[in-house]
Amino acid sequence: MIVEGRVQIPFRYAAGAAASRFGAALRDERRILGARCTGCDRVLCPPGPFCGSCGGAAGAAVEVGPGATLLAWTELPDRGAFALVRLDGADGALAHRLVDVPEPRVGMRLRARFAPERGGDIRDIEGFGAEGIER
Amino acid sequence: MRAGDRPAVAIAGVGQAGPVAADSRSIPEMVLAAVEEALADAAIGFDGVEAVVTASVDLFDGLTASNVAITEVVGAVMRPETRIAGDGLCAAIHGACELRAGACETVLAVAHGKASMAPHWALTEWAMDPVFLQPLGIDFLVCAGLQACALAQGDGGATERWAELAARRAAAGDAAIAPPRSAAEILASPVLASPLRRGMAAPLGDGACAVVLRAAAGGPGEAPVRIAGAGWDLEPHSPGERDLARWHGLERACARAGLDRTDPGLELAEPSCLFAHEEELFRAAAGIGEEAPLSPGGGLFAGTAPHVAGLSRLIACARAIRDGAARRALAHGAWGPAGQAHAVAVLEAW
Amino acid sequence: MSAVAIIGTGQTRHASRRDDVSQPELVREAAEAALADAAVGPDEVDAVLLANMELFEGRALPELWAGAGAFAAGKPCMKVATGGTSGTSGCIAAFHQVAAGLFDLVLVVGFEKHSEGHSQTGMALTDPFWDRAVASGALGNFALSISQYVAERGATAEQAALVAVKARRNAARNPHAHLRMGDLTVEEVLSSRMLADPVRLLDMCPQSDGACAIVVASAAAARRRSRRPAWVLAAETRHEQPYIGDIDRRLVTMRTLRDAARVAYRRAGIGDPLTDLDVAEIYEPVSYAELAWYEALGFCADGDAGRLVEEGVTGMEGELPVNPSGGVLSSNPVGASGVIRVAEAALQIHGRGGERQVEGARLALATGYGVYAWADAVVLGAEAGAT
Amino acid sequence: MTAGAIAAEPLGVACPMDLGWRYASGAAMERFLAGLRERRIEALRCDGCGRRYLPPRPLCGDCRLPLDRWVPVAAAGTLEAWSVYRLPILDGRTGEPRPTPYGIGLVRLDGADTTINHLLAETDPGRLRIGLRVRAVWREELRGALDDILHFEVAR
Repeated sequence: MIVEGRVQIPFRYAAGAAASRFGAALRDERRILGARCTGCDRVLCPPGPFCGSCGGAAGAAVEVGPGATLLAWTELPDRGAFALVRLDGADGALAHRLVDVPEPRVGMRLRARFAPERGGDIRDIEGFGAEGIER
Repeated sequence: MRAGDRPAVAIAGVGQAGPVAADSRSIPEMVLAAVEEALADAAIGFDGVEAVVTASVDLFDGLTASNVAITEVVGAVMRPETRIAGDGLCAAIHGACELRAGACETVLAVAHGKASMAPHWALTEWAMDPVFLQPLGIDFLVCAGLQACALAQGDGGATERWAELAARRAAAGDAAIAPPRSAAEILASPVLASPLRRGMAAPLGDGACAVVLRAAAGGPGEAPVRIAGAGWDLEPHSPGERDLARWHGLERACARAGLDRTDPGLELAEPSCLFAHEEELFRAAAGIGEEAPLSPGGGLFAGTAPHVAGLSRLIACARAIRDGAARRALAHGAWGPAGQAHAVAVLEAW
Repeated sequence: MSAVAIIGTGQTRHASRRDDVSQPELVREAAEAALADAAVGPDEVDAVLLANMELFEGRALPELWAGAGAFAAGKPCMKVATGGTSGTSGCIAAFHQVAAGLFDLVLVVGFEKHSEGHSQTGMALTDPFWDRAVASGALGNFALSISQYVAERGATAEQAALVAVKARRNAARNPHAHLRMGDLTVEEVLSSRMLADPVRLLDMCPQSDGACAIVVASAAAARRRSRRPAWVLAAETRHEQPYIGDIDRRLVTMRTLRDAARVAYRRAGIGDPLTDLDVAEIYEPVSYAELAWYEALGFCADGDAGRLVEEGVTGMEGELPVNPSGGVLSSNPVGASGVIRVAEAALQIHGRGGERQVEGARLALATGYGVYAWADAVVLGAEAGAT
Repeated sequence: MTAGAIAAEPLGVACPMDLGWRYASGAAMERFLAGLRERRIEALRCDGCGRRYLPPRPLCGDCRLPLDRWVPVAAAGTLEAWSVYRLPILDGRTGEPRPTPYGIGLVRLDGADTTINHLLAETDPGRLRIGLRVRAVWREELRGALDDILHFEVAR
């Protein structure tokens, strides 16, 4: 016998210092703030919480993007496309959504698309679209 | 973990339930079947078990402290039990640590998982960074697609090769969960996460594994298989902070297990590859050429269950050594997005 | 088990909300503090063990995300989750991995951010066929067992309130503690809001955000790096039947804790725990449980626990100070709570307890409690024993 | 932790969970639940220690022997532990707080040796004590679930 059990719980996760700064800049200024690693000076975007190379913490804010280069992408039925992009000025890569790019090519130039309604987190970027095409 | 002055760890018994697409049994019933088989194989009863290490993950079981559901069927009432939330191979490796530490003489290592309970990939979203990744809907499947894309760059024949590999593996297995398909059928199967097609992923179902480990001072008379080395590793979480085209974590885990990258004595490898492309990452990281038999029984493509995979690979290696098919074998477990975490155990005939 | 020792401890400031940090950042705070205390660099750590009850925050495999906070990237890392015993069991897992000869230095970090989820709801995600429809979490389960304990052993609300007052007053001397109430009185406890008869608000532990870390070292590394290692003399775990209704008068009998303690005492050469132990850090999620644990741990005869707290035997100036840290009653980040018990016991051996130091502590007990009646007992000493 | 030049208010990310799992009851629990639909309660008796177990399960944890001997159990028994629960907590099954206060108890049903954790109709602590006789109050439309018993009431 199979019984279905449903669970509904509203979770909310603290973003932490660097990610809060990142969220506030997106929300208020449509700017993308990476962070300089306190250990090795790499520019992290997403900003943290810790550097993948040296484990250092996200430090001073560094503006990156909104231009970016496509490193990898994947498309899922009914779920859209996702991309790994390197924002201009960043050393790490950001995983996000790929929007309105009919023929993605690794190495192509992309640009962040900001959401019209912004709440202060990563979703304030709707995704990355082809460079030069503003909605 | 390498051989030293501490007790050797023998694999005294193994048992398995499933994998099947959907086991109508409850989790404890399924686990008990695997445990009873392992105890019988080791020719001991529950009284012969001194300590238990289990592997399971609450969210995947839909149950808080989900090892509470199996306490009595693993014989852990009034005994020490530790639950590692991760791949089942970790339960065996940690059990081996307890034996080498001299904490006890016999350990039962158990893992279970039921993919039939919930859409598996949707659950994995809750294992992703909830600040930067989960809100975008990025789960383990998305990460596998990104990794496959990174691997396929400048490699025109990649998808055909993966389809052939998946077809070969699936044909070697007993097709408990999904029917085997030809490479052409796999290439024509629906997209899972491009460039991966559905047939390039191992079929997920329900199953449990149990292994009896024993501190063995003597030698081959006590048990025919011993754990000669073990290692594990965690890579950075964010796929953007990793080289997706290499399993560096597995390289480090193998080194810790005392495995030379071109180990000539390795006669079998049983990797936990949920996707066809991962087998290429595995070979490169573990330094395994085409000559060493790899997943002769189909590996995970014969069907697998969440968090059970690594322990099932250890059982496959142990059985091959007992059957005389290999004298030295590598069992592998993996968890996390795009192979973020790895564990390996080197098994040897005694 | 070959000798292992704790050479450093560190913890966060525990609070009802730590909105200022993410889970990995919370973990980092404790990890950095423990490594600094042990004078160990992050690169010198061989392996990491995490302890956390992930579903309370809706997470799965949280080491994947939060592990980097414990400097785990590029290192071996496992995660232990066994309810309230997660922290003590995580420490014990590290003892075993070091004693196995695999590693010289292992960092253990327990953490929980209750504020990000609904822990009482999470705790009530019990068996869907049996008690999910009726379960009322840790508070409900304790209230039920307390009714049996009170009826059988005659413990009073005043005695329980004395435990609550002792904990919060001790916590006032612990800069990390969540509830620091140096002036709390028995009357205030007895007039606080009833949550589940007979458990009042101030009888119960808080839900905290926090993390705690220890550095576990092999004998050689401990001797090289620490002037005063806290040696692990014994570490025992016992699990129980799966449902609360299976366990006959849970708090009265508590056979898991009794057995784990009995074996741990034997291994550590302890005859009479009340006189032999210098300090104890026990996992008491509710005031009444501390009384029950005194009896299970052999600090007194069954039925005599109330007297210990009335006479101050377990107070800071008593024969056996229990929970100088303020205990779980003062700080309860679940996955960290067991690590805190072990860390606070080690801190006493290290002689670094500050205002909460028990003078000359050389033998310390730490316990864990989880799910319905799972128990861990760890004995630490200033001298390496022959275990 | 080094903060950047711009200090921002601490932000958070909301991730509402709405997940469903399909739980397999297993054979013993299925028989037990089917019994409830006919107001029949059965326990499993261990051949080793004689303990009669509710809920049904595959194995006696103490004796480590398989359980397959069913014994009848009454829908009435003795209150072995009680409380009145007053803290409104979120019910994960509905996402809504559970109404308070409500009585909770461990009930040893006649014919069983373990106790059932269930709800009590009585919410006055002055009227509750260990040893009271209680009986199950059944739901009108039985569904084959433990909450076919709505709660236990004090037998007067």
